[in-house]
Amino acid sequence: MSGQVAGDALAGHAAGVVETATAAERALGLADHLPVLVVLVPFLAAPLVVLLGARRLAWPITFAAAFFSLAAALSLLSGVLGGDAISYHIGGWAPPLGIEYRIDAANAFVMVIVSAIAVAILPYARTSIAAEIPARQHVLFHALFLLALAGLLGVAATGDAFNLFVFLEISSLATYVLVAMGAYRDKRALTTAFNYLLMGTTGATFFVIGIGFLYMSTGTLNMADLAQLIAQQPGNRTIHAGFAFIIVGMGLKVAMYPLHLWLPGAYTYAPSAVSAFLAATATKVAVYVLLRFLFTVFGPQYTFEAAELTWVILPLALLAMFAASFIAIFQVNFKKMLAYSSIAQIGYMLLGIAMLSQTALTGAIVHLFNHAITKATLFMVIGAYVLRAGGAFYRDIEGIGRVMPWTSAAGVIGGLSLIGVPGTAGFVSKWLLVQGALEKGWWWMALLVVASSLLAVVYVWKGIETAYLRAPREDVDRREAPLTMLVPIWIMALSTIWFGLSAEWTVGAAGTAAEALMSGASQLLISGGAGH
Amino acid sequence: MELATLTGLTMAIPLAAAVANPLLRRQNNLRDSLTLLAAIATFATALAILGRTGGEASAPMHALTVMPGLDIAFAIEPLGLMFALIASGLWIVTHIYGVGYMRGNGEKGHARFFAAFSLAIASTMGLAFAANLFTLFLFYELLTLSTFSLVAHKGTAEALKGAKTYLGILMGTSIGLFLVAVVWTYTATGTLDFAPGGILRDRVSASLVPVLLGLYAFGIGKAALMPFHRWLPAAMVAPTPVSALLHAVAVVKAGVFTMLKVGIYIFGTDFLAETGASTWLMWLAAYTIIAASVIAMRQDNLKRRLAYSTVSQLAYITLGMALATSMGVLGGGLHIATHAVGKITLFMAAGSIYVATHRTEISQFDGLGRALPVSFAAFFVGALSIIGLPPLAGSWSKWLLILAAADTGEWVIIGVLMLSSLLNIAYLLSIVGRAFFLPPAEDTPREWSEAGPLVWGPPAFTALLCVVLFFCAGALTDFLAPIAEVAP
Amino acid sequence: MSPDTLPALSALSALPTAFLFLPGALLAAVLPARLRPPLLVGLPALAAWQVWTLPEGRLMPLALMGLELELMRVDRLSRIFALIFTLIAVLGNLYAWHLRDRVQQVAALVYAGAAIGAVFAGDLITLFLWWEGTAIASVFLIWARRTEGAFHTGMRYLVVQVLSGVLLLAGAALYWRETGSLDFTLMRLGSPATWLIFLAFGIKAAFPLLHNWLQDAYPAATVTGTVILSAFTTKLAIYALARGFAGTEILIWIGAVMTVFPVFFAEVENDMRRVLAYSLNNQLGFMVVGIGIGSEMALNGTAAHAFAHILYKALLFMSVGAVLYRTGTARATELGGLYRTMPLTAILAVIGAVSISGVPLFSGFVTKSMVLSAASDAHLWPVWGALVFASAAVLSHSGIKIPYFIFFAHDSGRRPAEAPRHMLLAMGLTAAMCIAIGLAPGLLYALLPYPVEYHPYSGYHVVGQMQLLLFGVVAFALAMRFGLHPGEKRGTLLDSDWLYRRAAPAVLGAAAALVRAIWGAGAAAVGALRAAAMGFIRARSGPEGRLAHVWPTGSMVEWLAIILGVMLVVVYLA
Amino acid sequence: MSENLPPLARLLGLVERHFLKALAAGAALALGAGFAIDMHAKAPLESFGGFYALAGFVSLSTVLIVARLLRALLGRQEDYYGRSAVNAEQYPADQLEVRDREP
Repeated sequence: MSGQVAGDALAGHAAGVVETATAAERALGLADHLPVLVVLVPFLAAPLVVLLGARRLAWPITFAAAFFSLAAALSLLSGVLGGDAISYHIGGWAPPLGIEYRIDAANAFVMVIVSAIAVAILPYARTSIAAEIPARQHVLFHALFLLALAGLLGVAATGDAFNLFVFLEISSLATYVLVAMGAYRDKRALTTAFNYLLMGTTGATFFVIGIGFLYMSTGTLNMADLAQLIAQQPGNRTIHAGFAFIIVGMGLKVAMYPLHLWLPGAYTYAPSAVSAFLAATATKVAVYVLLRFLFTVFGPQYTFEAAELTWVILPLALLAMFAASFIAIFQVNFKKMLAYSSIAQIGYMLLGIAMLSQTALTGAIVHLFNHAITKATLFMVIGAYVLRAGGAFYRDIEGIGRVMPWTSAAGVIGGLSLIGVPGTAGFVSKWLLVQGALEKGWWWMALLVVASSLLAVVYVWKGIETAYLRAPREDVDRREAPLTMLVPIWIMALSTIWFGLSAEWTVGAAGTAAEALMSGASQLLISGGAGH
Repeated sequence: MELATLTGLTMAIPLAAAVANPLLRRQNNLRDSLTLLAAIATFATALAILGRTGGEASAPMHALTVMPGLDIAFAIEPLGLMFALIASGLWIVTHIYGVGYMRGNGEKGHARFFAAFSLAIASTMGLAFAANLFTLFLFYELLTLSTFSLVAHKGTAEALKGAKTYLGILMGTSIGLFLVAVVWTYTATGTLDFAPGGILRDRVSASLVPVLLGLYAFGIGKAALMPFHRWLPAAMVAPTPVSALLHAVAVVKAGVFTMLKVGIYIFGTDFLAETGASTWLMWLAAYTIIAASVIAMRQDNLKRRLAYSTVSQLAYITLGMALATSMGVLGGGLHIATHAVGKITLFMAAGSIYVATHRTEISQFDGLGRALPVSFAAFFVGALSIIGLPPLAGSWSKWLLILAAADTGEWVIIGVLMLSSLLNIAYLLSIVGRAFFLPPAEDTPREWSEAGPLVWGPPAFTALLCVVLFFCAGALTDFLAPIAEVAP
Repeated sequence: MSPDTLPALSALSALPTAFLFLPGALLAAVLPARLRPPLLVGLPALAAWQVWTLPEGRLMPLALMGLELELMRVDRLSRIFALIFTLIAVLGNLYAWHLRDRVQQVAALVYAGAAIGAVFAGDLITLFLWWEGTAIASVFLIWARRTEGAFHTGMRYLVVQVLSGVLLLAGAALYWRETGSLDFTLMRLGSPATWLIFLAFGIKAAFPLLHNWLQDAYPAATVTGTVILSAFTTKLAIYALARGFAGTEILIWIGAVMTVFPVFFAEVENDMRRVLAYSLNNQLGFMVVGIGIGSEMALNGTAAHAFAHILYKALLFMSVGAVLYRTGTARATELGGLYRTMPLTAILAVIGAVSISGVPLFSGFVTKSMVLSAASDAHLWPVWGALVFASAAVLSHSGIKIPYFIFFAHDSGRRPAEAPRHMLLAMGLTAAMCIAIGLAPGLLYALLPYPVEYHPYSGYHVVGQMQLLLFGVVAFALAMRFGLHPGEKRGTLLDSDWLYRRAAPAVLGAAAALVRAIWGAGAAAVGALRAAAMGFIRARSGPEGRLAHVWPTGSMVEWLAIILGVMLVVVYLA
Repeated sequence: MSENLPPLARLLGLVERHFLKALAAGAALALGAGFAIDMHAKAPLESFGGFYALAGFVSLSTVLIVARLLRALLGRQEDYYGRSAVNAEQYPADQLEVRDREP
């Protein structure tokens, strides 16, 4: 694509794009291929695990692959934190013909989250699945886990809309099976997985229809190009329709209220490790995609001024924040409570998006991260409870705080972060959201945000009350969780505190990402155009 | 040692005690002695800070940047230093008492109890030395959480209910209102640092200042301003040492301390006075003073009565801030100290009575004075101090508040302060009168006596402090004077 | 004996008099019972000696809380009050020699010390400190009776006393802000500050309608406690008024009313100690009038009358106390004819009675007449008339009723033993002083604040007073003869305490019930609302609620369609 | 008198019996003296020699009459303020030394 559209005023941004593709003639080091390796390594590790077929090897390979992804993602993130973007052309084919991987602060950040959660959960999963999934399925589990991971990373990394859909489906399909693996403990996992499959596929279909509309109108699938071309056709009805389909399709993946119905069941009946992983990553990546389309592809101007999307997303966000919280309050199953809480928390992210300001968007992105580690902590804690108490219903875990003090303490930290108590990660994002609301002068919104936090106090309290203030049940296995679970749990718990006390990095990265997103298509336009 | 190190130590030492307690679950004596040592060390460290600075305000000591603009930082200033000294000093007394109480009463979970207690002290220290509103808010919440388990300590249904109210109101107000106020302040000014004279001048439109103040006043639930006062009586299900130190000193004083800090360093008293933004708060505080006293009169449970008395007395300090004069702020500051020694005496005496007799209702106290002379004498002295009678410390803070009301020409407030004294008499001294001068009930065994020196000693000591503080109040006011003479 | 001759005692003068009493009280708190009575008598005697020898001036400045306090302002006015306070402390404690109640003994010392401290206070803050001290210390003398009734009375008493204290404090604060000075000196009514202070004094001085704490509390105290109580609190207020509000005209009228209205109550009251309390109130009226007139003569009269009054009123309380001590009651209806077995007490009571009635040769005559003369000198005829009326009326209850109905009148059949020796001794000494003052008024006049040019024993004065008294007795005798006298009857007399014992609680109770009803209704409404809201939320969000259902996939698709539709509409319209 | 009374009491008994006679004599004397000497009147009515006698008689009569009215108006039962109010209760005997004279 050409740079002729790029005005002089925008020329300054071009300098920020690190050119890798155009330097094809240079000998490319491993580091230069990181944008693709970060996805490719887990993707290729999956068949490797299946082919080797050895249960002993499955976990090390999976862990190594995830660890590599994390390292790569961190390296990429450090490269783009300054506001630069990395453009990588698969096979040297330049877009729009070739597939471009574009790494900027937003998706590098998401990749870090996803891979970091994977790394943290895997040691935990080793013990957890041993108790929940029959041994013969372990290899399969790891392979699927890798596929899901690779899919999620791919979704984040790619700059091509259709490629994004492909990765989305890879991860989704893997996820459906992972959820179904919960059937060994609870048969309901099967129907849930089936429901999830149907709904997820419907969403994906909507999404792909939307992309089709866009392709019809623009003839390109590269997101940067899409952005540029869409900007040139403000009145195109086809694009409007595509926009609607994409938002609704992605809204389902995000579990945007009331398109959340697949989520509670899936989180509840999946194996604990899967719940933790899904809760922390899947919806977050979906939110990222939403962000990407709303801000980059369509551009904030189009999205919010032309399409008035604020007034669609905002009510839904508020609905999620309150309705889901209320539902969470009445749950009697710990996992389900957390699942509904997730829906409510996604409401916060949507809210940050809908408010359309630098601060609020930073808040939304930080919340992506903070909520990921918070929910991961909590689901891992539940996993440990399930291991010892045999269930996640409140009646199963009464008084468990005295039996499993360390696990429960980590759970309390997670709960506090969910509420948004200062000193925990959850506080930082809530702070930014409230600040964003007040900056806009939407004081009522600030009050609604904190009011919703108070609902979190209620459902967290119910958990704490159950775990600490009731007499322990007699038939509970009176032991602390094994160290292999406890250590990951505490790594996550401590990281919620760490990122609550030292949020410069997260807020900085999210701020950069938000800035990039808010500046909208323009930057992509240049980088995309400058690719040749 | 560096000032920053000393400041850090005031938090680190109790924190270490909090960690050590569960580790030494079985070694009762070692654990309790170590905690006592920690209490003494914390107090000594606070004293060292006093010696180093003489109470002069220090530059902020930066500890951690949470995110750009939000720092965890500490600074020394007179009000905070005084608060830290009171809390840590009384911790020593309360710990000794707490050991006696918990053992004498056969309570369970000593290690957990003292760990949470130490944690609460650590939070209080952090709160006292906070250099900005964010740090303060952080430790404010930490204090809520660390004391929560103490409220629920007994684990009975009643304790659970109390703990629920406690957490619900404190968390609800702090997150629902206080946080919004803090973010609002930050959004309006770009800073949260405490600065003499306040930071809000010209940053918030005059018509919104009362609203912002309202968010603070109600958000700081620990100040127990009506109608957000119910957590305090609910918290009385906690063991008495908790009520004595935390719910008469650390937690509630953290609330009014925050209130004063916000009034002095965020709004600035001059700014409040100019805008008249605090007038409504003044009336609300006055209402709280009277209403809480009236409710206190109707309570038969001693600790509940004392709790409502605390609600009333805390409103004095809020009132001092809301009067928005130097005398008011000074009186409020002084009242933190005077009420602390007075009320801790009352609570410890109440606990002492409970340990010795297991009686909690005032109507059962007839004639107990002969069996428990020290406890009731200490109660008497503490009560006089709360009422504000000479020669006890409480009279000076009341005097300063009356001066403040005189300065602002608020005659009704003077009347309220006077009326409050009378109500205090009615509900506090009647307890002493009954105990000493009415014949004991028929089911009162003759052989009852004081529970032991660990239990009656501390209240007697703090009762003495009430007297000493009367004569040292001048020095204390001089020490606090800088907070009242803020630069415009 | 001058201070130079006794170095140890001269060191004493460096100590504020009140500070003699406080360590003494501490000592009394720990001494064994045997040693306490001597201490209680000896210490005030020592203090009396100190007061006597103190030089005039402002002796003990003290800086406290940034305030310049004056602990010892010694001048003629403060000295005479301090002197009588120490004397009565000696006598009162002698009377209480039998007492083994540590609480009362400590309280008596603290009370006396505080009252003397207040008298010597040179500034309003010091005054306030001791002012409250008297309130706190004295309540123990009531509580020490150790009955339910005394406990409640003590609470009421304490609240009123402290009310006076806080009014003083508030007044002092305002006064300081207004004038920049805390000096306790002559003030002019007019500002809120001075009115508050005036009101504070007025409560303790038992101004009309502010008076009832007196009649409420004194009959409720212990036998010996009432004697102590009767001396200090009100006379301290008289001193404070004389110091701060001499010549304030409104006091004349207040005083006049005070002399008149209590006599009617005294006449029908059954409890003899309450009769004396009303009588006390009436006597205070004379002093208040004197202060209101404010001339040197009037102030001298006030001081002298206070001095004499403390003695004869104490004597009367002592004698009634002795009867109570021996019979267990002070009700007129249960007493009578006791002269048969308590003749000494009867005679001493009569000495008190004639002293208060102003019979020539007894103390009342030489002091009360100074106030009357001052009133007539100032040509305040209505007031003078009231005072004359009151002088006659005093006779009726204190002069006749007390001795007559207790010791004479009908024979109650009681044959109690004579009062204990120490009581007789204390009463004897007091009676001797009453007579001494009556016989040699010059002794007392020499102590008065201003030079005295007054001779009570002129023929016309003696004759006039005798006419007044004798015809008063004639009227009484006739009334008794013809059954017109109200006589003795058991019962309770309503007074202004009805306002706060019955009316206020009733009104407040009604108000509280109203508030409770409103609150309850509000709470019920809020509760119902909350329940409805919770029900609503639960019905939708609860486990059974529609929102919480994991619907079949079909409905999910419905939602998808709806949202898509909305989106499309929005997008197209936009 | 049948009782064995102390001498002082017998003296007082004598006084009681002859009191009215003494009173009448004293009153007459005082009234006479009032008219005999100069009363140094300052007040308007004082110059009348029997002024004080009249004042005394009228005052006392007034007091007694008004007091009767007052009792009718304000008199209540002894336990009006409750059985345990000071008015109604007995003085606690253990603080007294209630004793009859040894015959």
